[in-house]
Amino acid sequence: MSTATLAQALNTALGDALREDPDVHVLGEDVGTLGGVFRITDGLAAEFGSQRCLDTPLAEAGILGTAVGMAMYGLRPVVEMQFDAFAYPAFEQLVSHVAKMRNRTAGKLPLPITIRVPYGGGIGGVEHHSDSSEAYYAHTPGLHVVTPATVADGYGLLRAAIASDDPVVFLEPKRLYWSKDEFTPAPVEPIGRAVVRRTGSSATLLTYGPSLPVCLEAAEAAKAEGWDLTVVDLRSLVPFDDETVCAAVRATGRAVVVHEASGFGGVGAEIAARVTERCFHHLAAPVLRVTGFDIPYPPPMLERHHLPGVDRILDAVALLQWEQ
Amino acid sequence: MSTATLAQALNTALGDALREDPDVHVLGEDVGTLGGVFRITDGLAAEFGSQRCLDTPLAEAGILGTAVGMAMYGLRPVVEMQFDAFAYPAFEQLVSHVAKMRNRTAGKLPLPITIRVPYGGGIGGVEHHSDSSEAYYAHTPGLHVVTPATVADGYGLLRAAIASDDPVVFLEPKRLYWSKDEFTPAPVEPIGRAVVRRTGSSATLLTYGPSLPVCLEAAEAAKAEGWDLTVVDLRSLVPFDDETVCAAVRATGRAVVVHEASGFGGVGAEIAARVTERCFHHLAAPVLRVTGFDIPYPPPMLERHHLPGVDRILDAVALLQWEQ
Amino acid sequence: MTLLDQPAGAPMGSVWPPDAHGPRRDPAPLLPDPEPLRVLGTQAADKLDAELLRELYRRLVLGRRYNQQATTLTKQGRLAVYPASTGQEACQIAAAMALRETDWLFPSYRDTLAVVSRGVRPVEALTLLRGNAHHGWDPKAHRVAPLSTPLATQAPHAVGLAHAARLRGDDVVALALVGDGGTSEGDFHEALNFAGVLNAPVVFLVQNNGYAISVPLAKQSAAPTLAHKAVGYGISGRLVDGNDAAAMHSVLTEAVEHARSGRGPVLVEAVTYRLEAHTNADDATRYRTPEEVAAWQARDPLAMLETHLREAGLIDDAEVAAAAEAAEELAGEMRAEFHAEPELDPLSLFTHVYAEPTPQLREQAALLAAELAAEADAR
Amino acid sequence: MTLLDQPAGAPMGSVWPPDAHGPRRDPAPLLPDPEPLRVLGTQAADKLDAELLRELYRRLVLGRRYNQQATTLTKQGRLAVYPASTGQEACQIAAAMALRETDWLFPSYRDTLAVVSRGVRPVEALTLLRGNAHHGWDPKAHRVAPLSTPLATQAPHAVGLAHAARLRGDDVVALALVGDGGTSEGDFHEALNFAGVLNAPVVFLVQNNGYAISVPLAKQSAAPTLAHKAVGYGISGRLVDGNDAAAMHSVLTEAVEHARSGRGPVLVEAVTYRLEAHTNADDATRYRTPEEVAAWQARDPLAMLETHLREAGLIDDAEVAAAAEAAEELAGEMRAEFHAEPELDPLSLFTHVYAEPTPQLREQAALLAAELAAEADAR
Ligand SMILES: Cc1ncc(C[n+]2csc(CCOP(=O)(O)OP(=O)(O)O)c2C)c(N)n1
Ligand SMILES: Cc1ncc(C[n+]2csc(CCOP(=O)(O)OP(=O)(O)O)c2C)c(N)n1
Ligand SMILES: [Mg+2]
Ligand SMILES: [Mg+2]
Repeated sequence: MSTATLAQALNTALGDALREDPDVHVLGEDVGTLGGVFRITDGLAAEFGSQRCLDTPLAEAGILGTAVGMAMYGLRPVVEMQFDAFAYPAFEQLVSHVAKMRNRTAGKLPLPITIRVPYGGGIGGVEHHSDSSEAYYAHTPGLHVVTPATVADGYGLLRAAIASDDPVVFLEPKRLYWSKDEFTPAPVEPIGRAVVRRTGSSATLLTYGPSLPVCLEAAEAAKAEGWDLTVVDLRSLVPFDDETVCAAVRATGRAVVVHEASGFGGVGAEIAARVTERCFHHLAAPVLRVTGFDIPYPPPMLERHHLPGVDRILDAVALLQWEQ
Repeated sequence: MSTATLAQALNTALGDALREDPDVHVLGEDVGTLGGVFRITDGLAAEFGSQRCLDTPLAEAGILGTAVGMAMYGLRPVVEMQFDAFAYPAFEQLVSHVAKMRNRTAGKLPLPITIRVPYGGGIGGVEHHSDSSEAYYAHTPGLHVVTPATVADGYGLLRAAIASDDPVVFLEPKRLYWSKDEFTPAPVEPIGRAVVRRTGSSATLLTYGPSLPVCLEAAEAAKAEGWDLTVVDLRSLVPFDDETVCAAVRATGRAVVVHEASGFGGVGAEIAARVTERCFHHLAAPVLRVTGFDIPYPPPMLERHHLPGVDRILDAVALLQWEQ
Repeated sequence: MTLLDQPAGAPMGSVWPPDAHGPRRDPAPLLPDPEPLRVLGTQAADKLDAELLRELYRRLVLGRRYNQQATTLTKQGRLAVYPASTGQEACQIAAAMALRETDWLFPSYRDTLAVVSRGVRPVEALTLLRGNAHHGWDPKAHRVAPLSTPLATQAPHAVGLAHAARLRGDDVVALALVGDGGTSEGDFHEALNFAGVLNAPVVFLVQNNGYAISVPLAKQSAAPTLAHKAVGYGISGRLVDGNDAAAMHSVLTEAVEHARSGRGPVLVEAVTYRLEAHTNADDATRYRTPEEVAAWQARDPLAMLETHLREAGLIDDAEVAAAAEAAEELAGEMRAEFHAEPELDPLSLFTHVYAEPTPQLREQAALLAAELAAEADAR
Repeated sequence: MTLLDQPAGAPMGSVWPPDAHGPRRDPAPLLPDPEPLRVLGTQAADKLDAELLRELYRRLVLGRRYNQQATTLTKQGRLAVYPASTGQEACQIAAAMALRETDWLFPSYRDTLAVVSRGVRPVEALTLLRGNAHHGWDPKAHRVAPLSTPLATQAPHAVGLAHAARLRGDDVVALALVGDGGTSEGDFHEALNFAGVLNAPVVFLVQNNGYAISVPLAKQSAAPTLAHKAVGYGISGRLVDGNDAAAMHSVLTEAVEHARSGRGPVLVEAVTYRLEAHTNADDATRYRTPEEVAAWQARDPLAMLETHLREAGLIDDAEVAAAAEAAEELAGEMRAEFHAEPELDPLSLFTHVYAEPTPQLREQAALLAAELAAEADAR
């Protein structure tokens, strides 16, 4: 048991995966000599060589397309996209090939590719460096979409993603890279389970990735208002853990979904819709959403107004029709 | 008043726009000499010249990026993407520039670009020729997203899209291209209003584009079961007409959302979520969704099992808790 | 005289510190010849192995018949759509013959003849176009990637596979087939650049058939030739007459061996022509003249080879008849296989989306299963 | 001897029917010289206008000071991040000077000096990097597009704008600035191809500074030079010493006039070097040696020009002092402007998403307005 940052846990996970499986290859822009702009691949090229941790030319479709070919030959590529918005050039390769190859070939050509995408805001990045793009991926059948919110999950989920025989879009909350916590490399469990981070009786917050700490903070603050909140960390958007989520919502009868991405057509809409479909008669109020606005991500000096904060979450909780 | 197919109405709209405004330029793959693979631009190059209706090289990012530059100089480009899945190479240009340019420049550089995308299935197309990609666009702030379901709207909405000073993703339901109806070029009204195609008292079907005829057929069939259904044609996904939609849902207290796209994270989730947020206490049952499955679009001989059909819609209506 | 026109003055010391600014490769050997390589009807033809020419002929005859039969199947509704390679058979066959058993082929939708020539059964090669499934054959067993519909997207796959094989120490060359239109896509550029940087054992064959559906090459590229794109990636560019089966076979075989030997990737432009419409759904009269088609009919790869073989006395009527007979056999097999209705299992739609269906997919499969059961009862 | 090595045999009739297979442009004039054009220290320098050289010098001094001051502002937290063009000032200044008032510039994030040299105030040119807004100046008033962060995505914009201007009959050239790394992106390829096909009046300046963040050119491209990419698009490729202000100015000015005259697009590769880290957030010692940096310090564009001017007796101490003074003035203005806190209006986030806010955005703006009001009361 030692303490590590999320960045270090991810780095450890990559190192362990490279060590245990010679088929694992890391590739991307600046992942080699530099160790990545966020240093997630720091030291890997030195330990495993510049081929196992490859500095590629600057072309995201080329990177992912090359990874597809490597996976077709039996390797397990781990691709780094440098920032969320810079994964968009690879969108066709992702949607038309990575997501569909197994299905198209009736299982003959699985593509065990992990696509690491630092995502979300809160780091004062200039435009195109703070997008929350999870909804694009979650709506694309054939992809698994996961996002860690804790140091331990950073390690566990990344190992699980790399071990998966399916393509996994692995969304790394940038602003949590430097968050510290106790951590020991845990045994890898399969992708797909949410976890209840806090159990309360008043209402349930459903969230993931960068918004988890905010929700936990909101739950603390809610005590003062007399609300005891449950907080569920989804961890995996696809597959979705209806079981855990619905149990947590039924237990309180009220729910708020929280994420950074713009609300319209966001993953929160899916969560609200499916929870309502499944828990309708347990609900005392509609499932509400606290999300980023339906605007392009703001410039650094204004981003705090866009990001779901404790107050905005509590305002939503207050609207859950307590009068009844 | 004469009869026309949706394809002809779209063709007429493009011709009228080119005639009325010298700044309107059509560009895309095969739009010139050939008149487009669906013949939507048939005859335009002959009438307006090969520059006003330009056959471009085969590169979607290049097409859209070139259109951005043309719009920056004051033209009104109308881009044709040959098929839904072949718009993906332009995703970065669309999300990072087309959707954001006006906002980024505080209104100094608006981009009045119309992006025509034939979308959806039901035409026996091979893979990558039947995607329903509306959710990707609807979740991208800065884009308007509209889709006609009738011959008249084909003309009216396309004229409105071209007249709009904002970028509009104009989704054309392929399988309705050959559907015929009476039609006279109508005066152009702004984008953003849904329309009630049929008023009933039992439950409300919320749909758009290729699924409208299916819903109207389902409404007819529902009579036999004793259900009188309202059918709302959204027409515009962004902006969304909460007013019309919520009024229609409140009036019946029950609603089913229908679309071809995969359900998970689809536009139907947003509709179900926002309708529930706004109409919760008017709802006798959760808003249900009838959508394509969460699978890659099937091969031609199996697509009928994927597409929402009358029976599947009626099965959903039957689940709207009539017992109460 | 302007500075641009005049040669650079004697530089005081190079501005090329080796470290950062990288290789100063000599462009000369990377540039293609001005004219496409032609062998038939030249002295070079005499050097060719007669049995090889006869083999090319037999395959061309088969290939032509394959294209005819597939087109007929579309008319009978047995194929949803067929993009014929009629007129491009020399390219298709050379692509298959240039590869070893262990090499990989990355075809596009138009390249099913190359796939068949590589040993895949027509009914499997044409599955995508038949419409019962997305794909037919076992890619790993045949070392043939699925037909790629999104243009040029298969090119980076070929680079990645070739790179991976070399990392494993395996002797594998990947051959990617792209059309002239496909060269305009960003993926083509990125693939060639990766290939050059990784020095991957990959060959890109561009079948320049003059059109991307209706768009002629003149509207597609202003390059001297498409093979001239190679130098921009530090790889070798080769230009060949795509209707000259002997030239195609020589150039492509050498390109593959060039890549195999570690001397780097090769971009081959084959100048050819699509004699049929883009697909059976296309109306080619909208964008090209009968005269143009006739000019290319006169350069039919099959006719050109047969003429050469007959003039050189390398083939007799018996062999011609035998080739035709083999072709009829192939056509017969195709008719038989396509007449049988394909087996369809709607529930298979959920089987291979993931290694394990998600809980959501299991729910959806159950829904469809119930519907199918109800349908069955209704009957 | 193999078929690939040997010249093509005498062809019986060309395989190039003109109609479909398009232009057979001569590649020779499109190919760059093997060595980057160098003027300073060559005979060609004597031909240069002394006043032009002094103007270049004054702007270089300003540019260098601008880079220093911007870097200082990052240390004081007045700029969120700054990608310095220190060492590339000759490229930046030439880019601005080569254009006429009516031409358009399409810069990347590293090109704010070019933007400032075009007449935009530093505080506006640096708005994106200051963080108070996404963009500062009026693009149409200055005919300078916003800084493009997604690499090479501005290249097709330049093509489209140049094409549109020509359609309108206006005399406008568009100059797109791209980095060596940016040339690997698909958008770069697609833009150059469109430019060649449309024969658009556009110039692409690639500032090859040897690195894409940490990735050296050798890992980025295997091309003989990046200028060799031009021939693949049928456009002219030019290679120039990016640290030689006189050469840069000559080559770029001629490239722009080449495009303006309708002779087609030009791709210019300027061989230069980024003397600072990628940005203030980058640690360049992780990927390059002090020796390498020192070697390029010795080729500092400012020092090279000043040496030439002094040796040629074209400048005296007074002029040097005057230039330094002007630079200090600029730096002072920058300090003053950046010390003032920028005005921020949170509700402006909703104003320009669309021409008219959607009903949804009006709801959301109201929510934020209520929060801000509550905040205000709380204070
Ligand atoms: C990314 C993408 N854009 C558009 C299309 C639609 N499309 C299919 S074939 C074709 C023309 C291709 O021409 P070419 O590359 O020359 O190949 P050919 O058909 O001549 O063999 C087009 C535009 C596609 N399949 N993929
Ligand atoms: C599409 C895209 N991918 C990745 C990035 C992240 N990124 C920013 S700068 C940079 C390196 C660019 O190198 P180069 O083009 O040589 O320009 P330079 O920084 O050297 O001026 C990278 C990878 C980006 N901005 N856009
Ligand atoms: Mg072609
Ligand atoms: Mg660089």
